[in-house]
Amino acid sequence: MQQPVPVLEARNIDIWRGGRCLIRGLSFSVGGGQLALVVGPNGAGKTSLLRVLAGLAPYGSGQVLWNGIAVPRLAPEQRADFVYRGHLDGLKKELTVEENLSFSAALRGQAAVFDSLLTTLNLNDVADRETRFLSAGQRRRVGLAALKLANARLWLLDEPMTNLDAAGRALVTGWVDEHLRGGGIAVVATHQPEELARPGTTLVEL
Amino acid sequence: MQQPVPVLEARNIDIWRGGRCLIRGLSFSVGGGQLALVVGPNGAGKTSLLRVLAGLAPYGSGQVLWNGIAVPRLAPEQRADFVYRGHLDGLKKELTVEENLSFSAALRGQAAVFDSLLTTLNLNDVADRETRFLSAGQRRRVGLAALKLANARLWLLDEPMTNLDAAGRALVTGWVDEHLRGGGIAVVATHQPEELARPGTTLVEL
Amino acid sequence: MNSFLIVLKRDLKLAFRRWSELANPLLFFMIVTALFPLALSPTADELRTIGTGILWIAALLSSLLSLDSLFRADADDGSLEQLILSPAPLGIVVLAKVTAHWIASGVPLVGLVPVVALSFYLPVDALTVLVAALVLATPTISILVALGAALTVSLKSGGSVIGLLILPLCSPLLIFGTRATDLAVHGEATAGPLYLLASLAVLAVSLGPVAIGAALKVGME
Amino acid sequence: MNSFLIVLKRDLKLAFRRWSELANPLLFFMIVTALFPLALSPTADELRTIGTGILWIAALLSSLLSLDSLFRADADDGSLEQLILSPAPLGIVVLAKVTAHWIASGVPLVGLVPVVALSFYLPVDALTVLVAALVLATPTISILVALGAALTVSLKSGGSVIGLLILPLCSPLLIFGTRATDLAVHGEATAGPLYLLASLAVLAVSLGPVAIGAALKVGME
Amino acid sequence: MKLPRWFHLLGSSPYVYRLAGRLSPWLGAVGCGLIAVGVFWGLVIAPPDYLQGDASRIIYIHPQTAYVGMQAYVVLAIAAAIGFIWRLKLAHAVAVSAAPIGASFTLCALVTGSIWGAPTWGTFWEWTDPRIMFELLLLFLFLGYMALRAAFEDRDKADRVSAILGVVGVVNVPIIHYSVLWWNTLHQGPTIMKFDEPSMTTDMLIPFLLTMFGFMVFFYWLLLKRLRAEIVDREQGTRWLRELVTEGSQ
Ligand code: HEM
Ligand SMILES: Nc1ncnc2c1ncn2[C@@H]1O[C@H](COP(=O)(O)OP(=O)(O)OP(=O)(O)O)[C@@H](O)[C@H]1O
Ligand SMILES: Nc1ncnc2c1ncn2[C@@H]1O[C@H](COP(=O)(O)OP(=O)(O)OP(=O)(O)O)[C@@H](O)[C@H]1O
Ligand SMILES: [Mg+2]
Ligand SMILES: [Mg+2]
Repeated sequence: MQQPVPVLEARNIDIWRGGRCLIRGLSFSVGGGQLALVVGPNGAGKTSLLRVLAGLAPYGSGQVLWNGIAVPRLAPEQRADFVYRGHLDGLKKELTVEENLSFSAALRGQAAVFDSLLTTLNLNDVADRETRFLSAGQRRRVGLAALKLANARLWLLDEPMTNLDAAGRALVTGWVDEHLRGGGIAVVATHQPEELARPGTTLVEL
Repeated sequence: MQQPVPVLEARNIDIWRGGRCLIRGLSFSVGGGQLALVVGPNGAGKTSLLRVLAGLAPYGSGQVLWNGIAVPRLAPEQRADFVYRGHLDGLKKELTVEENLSFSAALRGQAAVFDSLLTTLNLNDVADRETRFLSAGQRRRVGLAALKLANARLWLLDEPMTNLDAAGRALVTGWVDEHLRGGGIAVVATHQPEELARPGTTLVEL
Repeated sequence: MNSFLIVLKRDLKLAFRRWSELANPLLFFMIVTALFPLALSPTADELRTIGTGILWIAALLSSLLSLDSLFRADADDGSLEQLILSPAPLGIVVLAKVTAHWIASGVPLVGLVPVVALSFYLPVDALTVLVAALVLATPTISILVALGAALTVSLKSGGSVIGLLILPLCSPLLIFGTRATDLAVHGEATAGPLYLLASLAVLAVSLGPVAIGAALKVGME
Repeated sequence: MNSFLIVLKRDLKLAFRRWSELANPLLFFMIVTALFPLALSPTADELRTIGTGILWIAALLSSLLSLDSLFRADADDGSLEQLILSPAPLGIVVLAKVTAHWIASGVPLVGLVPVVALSFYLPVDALTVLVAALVLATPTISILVALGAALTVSLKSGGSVIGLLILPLCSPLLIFGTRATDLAVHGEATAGPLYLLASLAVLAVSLGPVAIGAALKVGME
Repeated sequence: MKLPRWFHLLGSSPYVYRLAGRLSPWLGAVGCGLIAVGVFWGLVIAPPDYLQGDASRIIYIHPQTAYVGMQAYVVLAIAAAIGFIWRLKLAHAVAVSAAPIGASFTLCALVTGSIWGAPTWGTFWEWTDPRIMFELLLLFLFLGYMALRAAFEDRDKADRVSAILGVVGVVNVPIIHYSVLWWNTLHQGPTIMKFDEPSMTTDMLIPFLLTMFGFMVFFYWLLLKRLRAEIVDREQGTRWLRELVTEGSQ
């Protein structure tokens, strides 16, 4: 039941956190090749929204649909379409960069070929260092590598530019472009939309 | 033995991390009312440098002097001149925002009057929420409040703009201005120097 | 199945990377069992009588040690989120993690216990039963421990609640384990309690992972 | 002095905020002491003979429980950095933290032990000595525990092997403590071991904090 | 999935609240009545047991409390499962209200049991007796369920997490029931709850059954009363509740 063009759709959803309704009746939809930027002040609910879209958190009313299927009810293999990178980088401190990457790739049934990737991310000389010894930005870069390796169709990114230097930010912008050109979808929470915005971007303001 | 104009000075210091020499023979000095921006790609050694300046990490050769005294040998009360905010926000998850702030203020012998502060930081309605329930940016804002409360003369800030929305970033810029105008010193590691740079800024490139 | 192996490999690697954490339960076990003769200074047959009990309690406690850290670490660094989101079915992932925990903590224990048992003057021919009982009991303990850890993973401080939930659930294992060992020491038939332990293990391993997975999912919300 | 109170207040607040972590050692203590009769099913005077030993071991173990969490939490969320950088002298800060740890874990234990002791049929007039011995021993234990925690704080993996190596250091306390209690049970003079415990406590409290502070500073580099 | 209408009705708090309000007095009356009659019959009319003498008269309390305690856990587990699967807050409310009642019944079973044990087995307590162990475990499960709930600030989360514990724990119930058959225990086997001829004289059987059903109804009465309190607690500030309070009707 997969459509030619994938669609992520939110039909007026409410999101509650700690007994307060953060987001009420939010609706939007992004299709293949489209980018949605989630913007809003600190504490507006961007992270909460992304977690809901990823199926990590429950939502009050309404529906979140991926190709017409409610997200919480997606079959495991359908979850392979998703990749979510949040505030936490999800790396094991005691494993080296390579071990971390090959694990996350293997778990998604992807081949773990990332030498060129590490080069572009300028991580070559730390490839076999335990990630707890990495600098903040290097850790973010490893996270980005995992994102790339997943080659999923839907990217859910929470402030991907955090801790990155100019080169890193440019890289992310380039990747998003590429991903969209390849018919992928990206939902990105950011405080600097100008870095990613382009004509045809859906702006989700909270 | 305090001079009218405080000075932080690095005389060609080497910094080693994990057996590699990150920074070799670095020298610079910032005096009252001056700003030093530490810039460089991910993994260049900005955090390491700041930790050295704060006296948290040892350095190979050379000297780091605060008003002529080697930093590691500062007397406790002289350490009161310093405040360091790193990648970690140093908040207790189980304590509320107010409890965290009044503790860090009290520890530095400062009065804990922060109502207006919380208002400017737009933290009023989360003031008595445990910080583990805060959003990333709200947590950073609490860290900034602690910075302000410390009213120290030397600010060592590691990417203070992280996770902050536009308003928050503007606030930080304003605070730095104010601090410098008051004769304070600020050493800030950042990936977006344009946000803080001003004429007379010392640029420490790694 | 494949994802089972992947997660298992990763967790084992982690366990052996943090060798210290791996050695932790063993060390704890040895020290506890060592402290008793120290504190009680019992005679040989006193020791023999209380020995089995001490062995089992020490084994139980030492496998409870690693309890809090079982999912907490993954939850704190965000890799639990990634595991939940991964296409691999969560039950499998959990089973793999628990298996790893068992291999890393349970198996060495099973290897160590007979040695200590001998130092407690337990008869040699009781050892096989002791080991068998441990092999049957430890998986259940691991599952229960994991369940407790999962139920409390979202509480920033899991500790006591888990202890509260899990130790009572473990007490039958303790009782029937010691029962079997005692019977063996006195050279009587031990089938009864062993069967019981086995059935409990089957029950735990078959039902546990799904429940644990559900608990983790709710916990991460 | 002032900063001592500030840190003490904060840590106590934390301890009582996470009531579970606070209850943890107590619960552990109760459960351990409960498990023994369960596993050994001893007679009254058997229980009396092994009772003191069990009490002391349980007390020791339960105060070791909080070992890992003593500085680890502060190290992970960066507040240890802030403490080290604060104008307050580090020795004082450490002393405050350890005191808080003692108040939160040691004192309730001291309150709980006599109850359990009675359920172990210990004579009532031995209780005062038991409590006195505990009051003298627990501070030393807390200091040693803190030292272990400080030494291992830089091992990110939270492995507390070195920490557990502190346990042997605690064994003298165990020995003299049980000794005093046993003497009291048999109605003999208990001054000797008590003096020893007292002097050990003085030693630990006077030298400990500085060493711990140094360990922490090195650990955070 | 598609659910029948009554299911949705049972999902609406006001409906259930009123229904419970209407039912509970009847249940209360019937339950207490049955118990009173049964106990009177058992203690006064029925003859003492030829083996155990008057000690056996505790048979009109102990099995009932024990059985109802187990039943309470089953109710808890089923409610918790429904609440978890269909996200039905009311089901969770039922589970929550069942816990303390079940705990107290189980405690009664343990106490009366050990009281009964003193004369018949010559001991109050036998650590290695499976039935006693697992019954004790049942008590701990109830307590653990409540403790776990207490540890969460967010009620919704507390519901869903504790539900899992509740469902998992239900395996303990059949274990308790069949423990007497599976392992040789001091405890005597099924006397009533077995399908062939009950091994008990009718003049003991009748009061036994009377009290048994009495205690069951009594349990549901308590359950409804707690459920209403729980609903009020959960629905604070909702319109129907405010109207209810203002109009002051039940
Ligand atoms: C602490 C000790 C005891 C505990 C924990 C205990 C527990 C229980 C439990 C859980 C049941 C319900 C079983 C079921 O419905 O499947 C039960 C039933 C019963 N108990 Fe006990 N019991 C104890 C002691 C005794 C003693 C000492 C006697 C009498 C010698 C006794 C006689 C009975 C009888 C006659 C039943 C009804 C059996 C049936 O119809 O299934 N119990 N007990
Ligand atoms: N404990 C350590 N052991 C080994 N290498 C380390 C250790 N700590 C840091 N490093 C290395 O030192 C380099 C500098 O780290 P540092 O955190 O100072 O970089 P940074 O400039 O702050 O980078 P970022 O902009 O990403 O924050 C990195 O390459 C890192 O891998
Ligand atoms: N578990 C919780 N309990 C109570 N309140 C919560 C909880 N989680 C989040 N919140 C609140 O919900 C709001 C939204 O949080 P969220 O992290 O989604 O914001 P955000 O848009 O990501 O902010 P930022 O830009 O700082 O990342 C915040 O005000 C936060 O305090
Ligand atoms: Mg966010
Ligand atoms: Mg850095």
